[in-house]
Amino acid sequence: MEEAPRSKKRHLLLAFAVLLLPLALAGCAESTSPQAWFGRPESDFARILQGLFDRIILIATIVFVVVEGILFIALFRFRRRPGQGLPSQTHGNTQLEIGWTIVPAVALAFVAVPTVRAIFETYHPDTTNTVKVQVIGHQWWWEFRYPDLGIVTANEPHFPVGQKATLTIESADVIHGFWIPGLGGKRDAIPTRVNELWWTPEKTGEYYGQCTQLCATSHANMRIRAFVDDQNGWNAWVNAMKSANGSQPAPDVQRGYQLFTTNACVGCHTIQGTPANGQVGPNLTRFGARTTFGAGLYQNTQENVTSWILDPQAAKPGNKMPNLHLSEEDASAIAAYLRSLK
Amino acid sequence: MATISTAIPGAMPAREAVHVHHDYGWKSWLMTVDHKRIGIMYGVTAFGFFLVGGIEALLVRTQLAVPNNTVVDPDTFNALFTMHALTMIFLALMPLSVAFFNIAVPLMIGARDVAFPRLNALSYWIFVAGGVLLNLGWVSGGAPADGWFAYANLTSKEFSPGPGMDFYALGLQVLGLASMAGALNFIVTILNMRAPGMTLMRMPVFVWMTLVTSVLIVLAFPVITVALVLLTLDRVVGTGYFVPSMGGDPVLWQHLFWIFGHPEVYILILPAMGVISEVLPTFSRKPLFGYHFVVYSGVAIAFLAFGVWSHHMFATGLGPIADSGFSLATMLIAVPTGVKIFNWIGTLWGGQIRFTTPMLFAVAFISMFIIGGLSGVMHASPPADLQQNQTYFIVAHIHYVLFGGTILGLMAGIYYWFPKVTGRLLDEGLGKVHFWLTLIGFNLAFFPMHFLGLDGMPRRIYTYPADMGWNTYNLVSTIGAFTIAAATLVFLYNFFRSVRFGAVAGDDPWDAATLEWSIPSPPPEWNFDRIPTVFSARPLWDEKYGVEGGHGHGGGGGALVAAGHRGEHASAVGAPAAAATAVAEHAGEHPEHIHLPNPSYWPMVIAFGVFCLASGIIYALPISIVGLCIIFVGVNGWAFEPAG
Amino acid sequence: MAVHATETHAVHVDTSPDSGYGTTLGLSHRKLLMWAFLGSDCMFFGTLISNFVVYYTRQQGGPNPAEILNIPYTSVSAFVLLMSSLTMVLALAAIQRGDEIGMRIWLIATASLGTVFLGGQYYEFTTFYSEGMKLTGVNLFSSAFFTLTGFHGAHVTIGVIWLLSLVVTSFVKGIGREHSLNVEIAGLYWHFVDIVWIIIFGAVYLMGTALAEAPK
Amino acid sequence: MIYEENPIHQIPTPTQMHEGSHPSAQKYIVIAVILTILTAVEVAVYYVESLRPILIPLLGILGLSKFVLVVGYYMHLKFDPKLFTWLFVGGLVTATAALTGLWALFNGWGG
Ligand code: HEA
Ligand code: HEA
Ligand code: HEC
Ligand code: CUA
Ligand SMILES: [Cu+2]
Repeated sequence: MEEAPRSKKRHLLLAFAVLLLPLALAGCAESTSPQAWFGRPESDFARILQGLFDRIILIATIVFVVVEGILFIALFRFRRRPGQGLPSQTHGNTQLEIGWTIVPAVALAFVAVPTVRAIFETYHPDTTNTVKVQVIGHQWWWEFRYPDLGIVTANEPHFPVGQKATLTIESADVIHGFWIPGLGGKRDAIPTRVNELWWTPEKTGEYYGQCTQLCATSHANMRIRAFVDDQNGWNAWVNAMKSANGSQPAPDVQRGYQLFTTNACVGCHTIQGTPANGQVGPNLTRFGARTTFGAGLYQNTQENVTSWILDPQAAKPGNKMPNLHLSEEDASAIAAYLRSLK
Repeated sequence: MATISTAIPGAMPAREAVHVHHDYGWKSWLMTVDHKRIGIMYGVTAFGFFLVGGIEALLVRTQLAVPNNTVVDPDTFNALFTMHALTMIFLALMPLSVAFFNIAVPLMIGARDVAFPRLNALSYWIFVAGGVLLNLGWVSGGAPADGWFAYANLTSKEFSPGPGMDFYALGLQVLGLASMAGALNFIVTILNMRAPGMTLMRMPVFVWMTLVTSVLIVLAFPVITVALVLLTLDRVVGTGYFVPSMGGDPVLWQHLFWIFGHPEVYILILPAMGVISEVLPTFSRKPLFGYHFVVYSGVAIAFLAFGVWSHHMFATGLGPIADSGFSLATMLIAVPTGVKIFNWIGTLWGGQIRFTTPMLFAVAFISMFIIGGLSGVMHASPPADLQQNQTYFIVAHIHYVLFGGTILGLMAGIYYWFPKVTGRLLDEGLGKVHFWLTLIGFNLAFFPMHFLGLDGMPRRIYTYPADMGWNTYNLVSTIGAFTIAAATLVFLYNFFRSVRFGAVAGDDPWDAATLEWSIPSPPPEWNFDRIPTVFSARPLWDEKYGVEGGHGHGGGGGALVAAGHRGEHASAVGAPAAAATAVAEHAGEHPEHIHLPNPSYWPMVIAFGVFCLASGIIYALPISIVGLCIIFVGVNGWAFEPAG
Repeated sequence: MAVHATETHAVHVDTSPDSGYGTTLGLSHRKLLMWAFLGSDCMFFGTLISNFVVYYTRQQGGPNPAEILNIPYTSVSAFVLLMSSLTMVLALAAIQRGDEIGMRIWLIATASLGTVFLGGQYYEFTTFYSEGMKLTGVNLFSSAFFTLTGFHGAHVTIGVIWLLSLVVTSFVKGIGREHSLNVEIAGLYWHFVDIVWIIIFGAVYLMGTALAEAPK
Repeated sequence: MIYEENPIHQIPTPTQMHEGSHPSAQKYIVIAVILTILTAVEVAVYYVESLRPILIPLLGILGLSKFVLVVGYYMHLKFDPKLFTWLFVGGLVTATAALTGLWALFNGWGG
């Protein structure tokens, strides 16, 4: 068991490297993830959270370096050397105990005070003159309603830049977690409860989000693509959504329209202006204007939509949309129609 | 039990077992009420479950190694991580801790057994029954797949129609029974069976942490039991406690679960902290620094544990006052935890540190647990947690505290007490390979998870697209997981080899300070020929080195320890000559006069009854009735058999 | 152990295992175990009571406490259980005097009162069922009520069996002063079940109906 | 049991405790009378309309008194070593504190 001091030194150095390597990685890790939140707050809300996190991580890093530093100094300095007698049998030191009780407590106060301030800042938003969005989680997709504007859509919400949005978050079945990291923290969508969230987006663009509470089979496939539009873009989107009318299909997708309205689709899906007013599935009004479908799972292409309609289960496990056993031709026609709804 | 009965006879010849005249056949294991053998059974079974939980983890990591992977389907994936967590927590780490309670506590306090030896056997067998029940879903209709905290209302019959959640609810109730029985037993044992002179403040810290953990178990488990009863009623009978359409509130489940769940995580860490508090002083050749403060901070952690549960629910939206209160209480826990860390470092400071394998694990515990603790403090700030909650940042925290903390700590314990239990030392060379592979694999597996969290990867997702920027970290993490697996194989090899061929340990291979090292390795069935009288917190040390080593607290006086067999085998690891030659012959009374409890098979019978009772609720009520009858017969047999 | 106060002041060392002789604290293992268990059972019933308190006003149709609970009736059964605590402690006092016969009488009295209480609960449950209050399918007040009082009833049942087994033991081989701890432990359990009912009677019956009646 | 040869009685440890003596049968009956009266008072105040506003605290105090009497006298906590009281009250206080917190959260105290 007793080894030459040489090899112990090597062990210690190795241990050090193991510890420091990941840290070094942390320093130079430039995130390439579209869903990252760290270092990428794009709203006032997200900025509050990031600011708080920055402060904590600063304190945590100091604590980490100091405490691990002392630990390793102790390990190095007091490793056993040959020919030593018994070390002095110290039992403790009350001053030290008081010191290392108080110092961490004080350090924590620097976290606690801004934390409490931020808690009250982030709860219960003032909703006057805000864009109101009702978020409803379903197994396994998101419904977005804009009650003041009379708009209903799914999976791809839009927000105007520089304007405060207040969101209420509910669930239609089980608990889901609503999270768009770039715009703000998450809140759970809980049956029997209505949660709140708010943000004022600061930058236009596309934001990834995802369900964060386990909601069974396709929990991993319950994603969100949010869009922050400039003022013109937002106005255009709102107007188009309001005036959308799916009952005047272009001639080349007429057949798809017929098929859609005569099949079971209408029992579950709504398309504004058409007889389709089902509430079970996502609202398909202006489906063609969405970049993705299946809750962020697939690019909105003709092939993808066709194969979705042909076999939803294969496209998304567990999916509540039944396979209606349409022919390839019919499915393709419907897909063409849906994609024409811009 | 085949592995046990083959492993231990191999261990026995390590010392000329003069007094050992009882059999080690497989039947004797089924009927044993000896705390040491029950401890071995707990340890072996728990380690088996650790391998099961680890294989589940490896499957999880294999699925996540690359984007869009299809090794397992989504529902299997959900079952895998659910069972991984349940197995690790309830079937591996808790019982592994209990194994140490069993093996070490009576020896450390100078007792001949626990207060209720048959109850102890009952705990073990009920634990086995619960473990089997929980895992039965794999072969019988589907394992639990709603996550280890199983948030309602996903667990309702409507959304989880299979039997998985029934196995969850009933399995955990049965396991809770085992934990409760064990914890009550250890509370009584520790309070009431200490050797003369061993005041509370002379108890080894490990014994203290056992006491605190047991109190936590006794207070936390009834809460989850009630929650599980309500869930069972919802699912089996048709009440609506957690069913929104019937007026139920799913958030009540969250509260009940975490009122239990947070104390539970301290139930998992405090025993490991106790182990560390024994190992560090031994290999620093110094007393534990600030003994009183280490003890009090353990008590403080336990006390605070009941006031922080809602820090798991910051995204639930409880309101600003609630969030603030729970946040502050949570941060407060960092203070007593810090006190422990600093006192451990204080113990190292000025010592003569011997880097044996147990010591390496102990030191790694401190180092890694700090990382996990600090990420805990990051979650403790609710607004900041709104970004971290339910991401891999949390998964990183979980594993830095549970693996970097508990597993490393318990590993230190295994290397430390293995010689006491088997009479042989684990191989140091292989031990070091095990250690470094584990440490490297562990950091590879779990450090990248912090970055995954910052990059927005939610936990519990069975797949992810390729363009999320998560690919490298996930691959590294998977490699790390397999490195841990390799390390574990090294350990297994070392274990089976050393049981038979390891260096003979002698009574006190580490030159330690506490009572268990004053008796032979392995100890005779009655532990102490004569119950020692204790005058300080380091009785054996003081006996070996005189009082100048032991002054300070606990009242002076040389530590009088009844002489055991000592000195026949020179220490294999360089313990000082004092220990090896101190007392040549012992003055104990003849072992025949020591009264030992009789073996009993009733504990096993009752446990089987409990198993039938619980599984009948899932399968068919008549089975439950049979179970009740078996329990009744068992209790009767128990009550009227002479306890010895 | 507990030598009766009026009996003797002579120093005598009781070395029976029950006396706690030879233990660290001079207390019996079993008594310590029972008290630790009762501390734990506080959490158990506390959680069940919380479940009731959180849910009983969440009406979704069905009866509410004020409409269905019968205070005079339950007052009587609460009284019965209270008196069983008296008989229980008298049984203990008897055996501690060495009065085996007295103990049997009081134990049987206790078990009988417990059985009366259980009978009362059975009658109460059937009445409630006939009035449309059921464990399932009615409302959460009903479910929580039956769960809470049902678990209490189960505790009482176990208590009655325990007491009767003591009576049987007494007849078969006698308990005697040296084993009075057996009675004391059962008594602790029994009294605990009684105090749980004190809480349930106050919180569920009296407060529960009063609050449910209060103007909405 | 296992400790027959243990010389503990020669070396009393600082934590050594002794059970006090228990009260007499008369005392038990007096307690029973008080308990009965308290129960009667509970039911009585319940039916007095004018006490409704303070009914809850009133019932709380009455119930608590009964609780303390049973625990203190019938269960002998008043006379037995304090450790028993600690074990029991520890559970009781934890239950009360944690579950009161839970109740508060369900009644809008979360803010
Ligand atoms: C062994 C188990 C263990 C331990 C010991 C801890 C310890 C801590 N945990 Fe952890 N925790 C878990 C196991 C554990 N946890 C698990 C399993 C989960 C996830 C459950 C799930 O969702 O599945 C979880 C989740 C979890 C959450 C919920 C996060 C979320 O889901 O959003 C939070 C939030 O506050 C938290 C906080 C803490 C804190 C503050 C500590 C503290 O006790 C840590 C204290 C330690 C230190 C701080 C380091 C040492 C101290 C110093 C060196 C002193 C100086 C320090 C400072 C000044 C800061 N934990
Ligand atoms: C209690 C302790 C504990 C321990 C020790 C571990 C250990 C490990 N955990 Fe675990 N984990 C949890 C507790 C624990 N975990 C909890 C509570 C969760 C949350 C679950 C939830 O969300 O509900 C979780 C979740 C969790 C996840 C997230 C799943 C998800 O959210 O989708 C992942 C992913 O990588 C993971 C990985 C691992 C790995 C790789 C290990 C490794 O360290 C495992 C190492 C062990 C081995 C590798 C075994 C070695 C086996 C052999 C060598 C085979 C030998 C074979 C024979 C002899 C036949 N864990
Ligand atoms: C039983 C109800 C039901 C029927 C019938 C049904 N759907 Fe669906 N549909 C759903 C649900 C539920 C989803 C959401 C699935 C998910 O993402 O988890 C969905 C999703 C979709 C989507 C993707 C929407 C998006 O933006 O994510 C399309 C396109 C679609 N359905 C088309 C159709 C067509 C075409 C038909 C008829 C041939 C049809 N559906 C019939 C329930 C139904
Ligand atoms: Cu919805 Cu996960
Ligand atoms: Cu916690």
